[in-house]
Amino acid sequence: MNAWLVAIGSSALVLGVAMTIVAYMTWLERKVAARMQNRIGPYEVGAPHGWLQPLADIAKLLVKEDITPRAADVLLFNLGPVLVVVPALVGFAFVPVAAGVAPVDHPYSFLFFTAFASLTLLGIFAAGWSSNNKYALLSALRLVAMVASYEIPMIVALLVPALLAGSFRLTDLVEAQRGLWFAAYPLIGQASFGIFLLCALAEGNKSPLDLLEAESELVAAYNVEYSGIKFALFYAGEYAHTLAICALGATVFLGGYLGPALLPGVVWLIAKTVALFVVVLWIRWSLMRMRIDQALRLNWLVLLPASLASLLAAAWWVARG
Amino acid sequence: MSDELPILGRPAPEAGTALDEIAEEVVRFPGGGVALLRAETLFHWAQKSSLWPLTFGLACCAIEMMATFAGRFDLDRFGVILRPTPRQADVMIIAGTVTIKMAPRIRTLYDQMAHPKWVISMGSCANSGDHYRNVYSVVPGVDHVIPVDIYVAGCPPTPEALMEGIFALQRKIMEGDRARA
Amino acid sequence: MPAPEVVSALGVRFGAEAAPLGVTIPAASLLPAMRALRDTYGYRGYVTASAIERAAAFEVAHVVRNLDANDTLFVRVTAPKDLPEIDSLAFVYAGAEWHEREILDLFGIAFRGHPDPRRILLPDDYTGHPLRKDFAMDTPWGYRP
Amino acid sequence: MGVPAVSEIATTVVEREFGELALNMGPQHPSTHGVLRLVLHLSGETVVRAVPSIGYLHRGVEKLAEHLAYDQLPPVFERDDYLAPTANSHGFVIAAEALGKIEVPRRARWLRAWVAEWQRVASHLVWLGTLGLDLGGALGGGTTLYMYCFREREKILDLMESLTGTRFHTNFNMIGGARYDLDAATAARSQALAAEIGAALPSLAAMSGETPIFRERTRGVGVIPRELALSIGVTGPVLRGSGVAFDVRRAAPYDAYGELDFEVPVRAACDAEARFQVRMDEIAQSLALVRRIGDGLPSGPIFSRKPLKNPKATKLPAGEAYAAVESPRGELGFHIVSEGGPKPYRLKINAPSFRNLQVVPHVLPGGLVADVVAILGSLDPVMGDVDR
Repeated sequence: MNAWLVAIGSSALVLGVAMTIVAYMTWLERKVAARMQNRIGPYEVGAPHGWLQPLADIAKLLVKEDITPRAADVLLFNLGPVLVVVPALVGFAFVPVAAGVAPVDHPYSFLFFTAFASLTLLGIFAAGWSSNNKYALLSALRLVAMVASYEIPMIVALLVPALLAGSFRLTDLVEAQRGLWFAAYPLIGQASFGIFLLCALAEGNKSPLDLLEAESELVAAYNVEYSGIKFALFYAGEYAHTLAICALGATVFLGGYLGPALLPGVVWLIAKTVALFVVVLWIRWSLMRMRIDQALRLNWLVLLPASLASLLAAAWWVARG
Repeated sequence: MSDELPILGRPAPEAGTALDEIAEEVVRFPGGGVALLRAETLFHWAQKSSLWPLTFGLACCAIEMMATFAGRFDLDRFGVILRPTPRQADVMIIAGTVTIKMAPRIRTLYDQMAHPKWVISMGSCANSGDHYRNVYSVVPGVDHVIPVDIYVAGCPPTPEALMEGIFALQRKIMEGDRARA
Repeated sequence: MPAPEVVSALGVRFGAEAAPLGVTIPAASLLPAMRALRDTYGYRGYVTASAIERAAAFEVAHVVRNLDANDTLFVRVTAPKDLPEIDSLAFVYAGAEWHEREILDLFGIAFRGHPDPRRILLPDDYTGHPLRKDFAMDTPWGYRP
Repeated sequence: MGVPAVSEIATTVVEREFGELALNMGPQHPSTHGVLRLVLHLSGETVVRAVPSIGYLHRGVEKLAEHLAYDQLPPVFERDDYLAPTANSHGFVIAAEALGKIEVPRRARWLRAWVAEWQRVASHLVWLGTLGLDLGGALGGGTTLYMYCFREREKILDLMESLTGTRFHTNFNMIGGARYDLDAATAARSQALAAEIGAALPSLAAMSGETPIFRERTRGVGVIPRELALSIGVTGPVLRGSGVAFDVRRAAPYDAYGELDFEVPVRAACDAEARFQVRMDEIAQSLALVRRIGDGLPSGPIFSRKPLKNPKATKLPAGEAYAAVESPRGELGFHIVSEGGPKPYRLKINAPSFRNLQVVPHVLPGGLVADVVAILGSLDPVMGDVDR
């Protein structure tokens, strides 16, 4: 009986912490973007620095009218946002927060994480197709072409740390980094970390590769027809998805909860995740967008061979002992 | 202009927000009225502090609107971010001259916006057609097409005037006469 | 502005007389004259077309330019008010297409052989030609969308 | 997005025949520079046919002009091309002066050139900002470029506001001279501002032109060959980007441009990047010009006629006149036909954006949807100028 209580308790805790972090990531993004653009960003809402802004956005979206277009495929249309948010949040369950302690500790937790991370794309495709809008349709097709093909170099790049640690259990992966972070390995670590970061940009559709929701071309792409709480779910889902991938990156490359003892492990994990998230924001707010054929060419001709090469190098390194 | 022309701008059908359906049940519980009042104020505050306008520039006022969203006047401080689709927008800022070829598009976009929604008519072209009001192809004032909440005077209104218009809209939302249309 | 030798050459070949800022060409020989201007006399740049409603007839002035000699020429053609129709230059100068559609839209002067003779500035189902002198200024805008 | 007009129903029919997707980049679209509607026939991502439809901002200015007196018209024309308002009134004013043979004092001619060049810089900064928004998107790097461009432009608008009281519709030009005189303090501020923006230019260029992604998006995109450019009659930076060195300030020098020396930037590559480089060079040229005008400003009166009591007092003799000005988008000409009354009998505005936009159906097919946005950004159409 108490196993159930522990499960519900820990999942409620993880969900609560994740959602508040996700809400304040929207605030952080607007603040970082404002700083980069030499302006102030959210300020009046919640006096000192707009710290009540996420609460205002969510509360407003709660009471907005909820529109389902007549010609939309109602089931898929309403399922879309759920299919985006749930896999993104499930990802947080596998991230180890202390030595050997993770909300869900499974021998293959690493594979579960990447599997769920790619499920969100299914939700976005369902939303894009079902809202019966040409812009959404175009963005759904772009999604399949672009983001699905960026999955492969990302997973190959993630295999390098798994190979070095010799296990798929995230907790073992972090333990193996106790001596040296995987990102700090000479050539292999930097290469795979760089490839992973680029694919994270494509997956969370951030600026150089945000062809999915290219405002200037496809108006707001897959969430064109969504309003009110469904759009709030998409908005949160997108941030949760990016944050989950940053958490994965922090755990696998930057030694999740490892850090000098003066701070507990969890704080180190959150600090590294937010730091990685700010790097992604920094890239997002300074670069222009690539065209779809250039993005695909970059992926198939550059990223994939590079990630395979780093995997081979890692294998040779492990074989050499 | 002869008056017998039927007014285009019939107000949108009265569709309450999600708040209405809940309101009837909540009031029955003891203390529900007070809770509802507090909830209503909270949601009005939320609507006020996260006004998402629809990117909708027509003429010179659009350039002043862009200058207002740029770094110096920075409407992001008040939680105002631009949304490209009518579904996610709360307020429609009509910035420029409304012509008869554009009027049906404005009407459709207004109908596509989710409730509660407001309209700021920016610039004298949108308020009354300004010096183009006698021209064959100009609708003298956007209130012939859609119901307007706030009129901002000026040709083009300075960014400070537009910000004053947005503050006036925020005061109107906070006054509590439940969000119009 | 117009180069005198071109005006006289056109006068000889196509019976053009001098006119303010350019030449007036009889409607029948408009197309050959414009092709000649473009190919032999080097007026390859198209500038604009502006229509004027005179007391007797409509007058359309095509403006072309010789960029090397930096010379702008107004080529005028007249059309009777009851049957306003002129040859279209859309296949001589690609730039003439939209200008002619605008003159059709605002003046009601038709252009023979125009590839896409639709209204360009006013809504497609608008009746009346606003820039004519008989179009009253206070015509109500009562066009219902 | 809009109510299907007659032409729109036609496109949906076409859509089924060829199996393309007719995408309606409607009048309300983040990157169509105002109210231009573009019906794109796509097969996959490549554009097969593009049908632009304009007129959503047609305010009948030419009909209005026939009912207003000559001195009431400059403010009305300033609302046409609202990125460089004084260029419109400047064009109309020199056409009226040519028709009425009105002499303009030398200082007024230099002041007109001073305002024209400042507004060219402001207009090109808006172009660069919106080009950033097109290529970078509202939630991406493009917005950063847009913010920095508008920060520089705000300084120019402050200078104009301190001199004339309004930010950009300044009503600076009148028939016979200029309305405001440049006092010493504003002249000094203008010189300092020219240096300041000149210093900020390299960072703007670094943020846009030199980034590989931007170069990748604009090189070889939207190629307008020289012959097509001449035949369609494109003008301004679009024409100079296709290798034709035609600039009204050089071809038909008006006002002070006969006495000022400046280069006309030309590129022969004919693509979107060439037009980008032409406009960036033009900003530098205009800043140098403003400094030169500030230094050599002659003294003297700024208005050659009696102070205006009644706008109907100005009567121009019967006749026709055509005069053009080099606005940031190209040759902006006014053809005035007058029959001796206080009002023009007919007035034709030769708008540069109308001519530049005519290239769109010829240049878009073959590119991707992302190229449509880059090409429209490189043409820099202003819809008030197109629809008049």
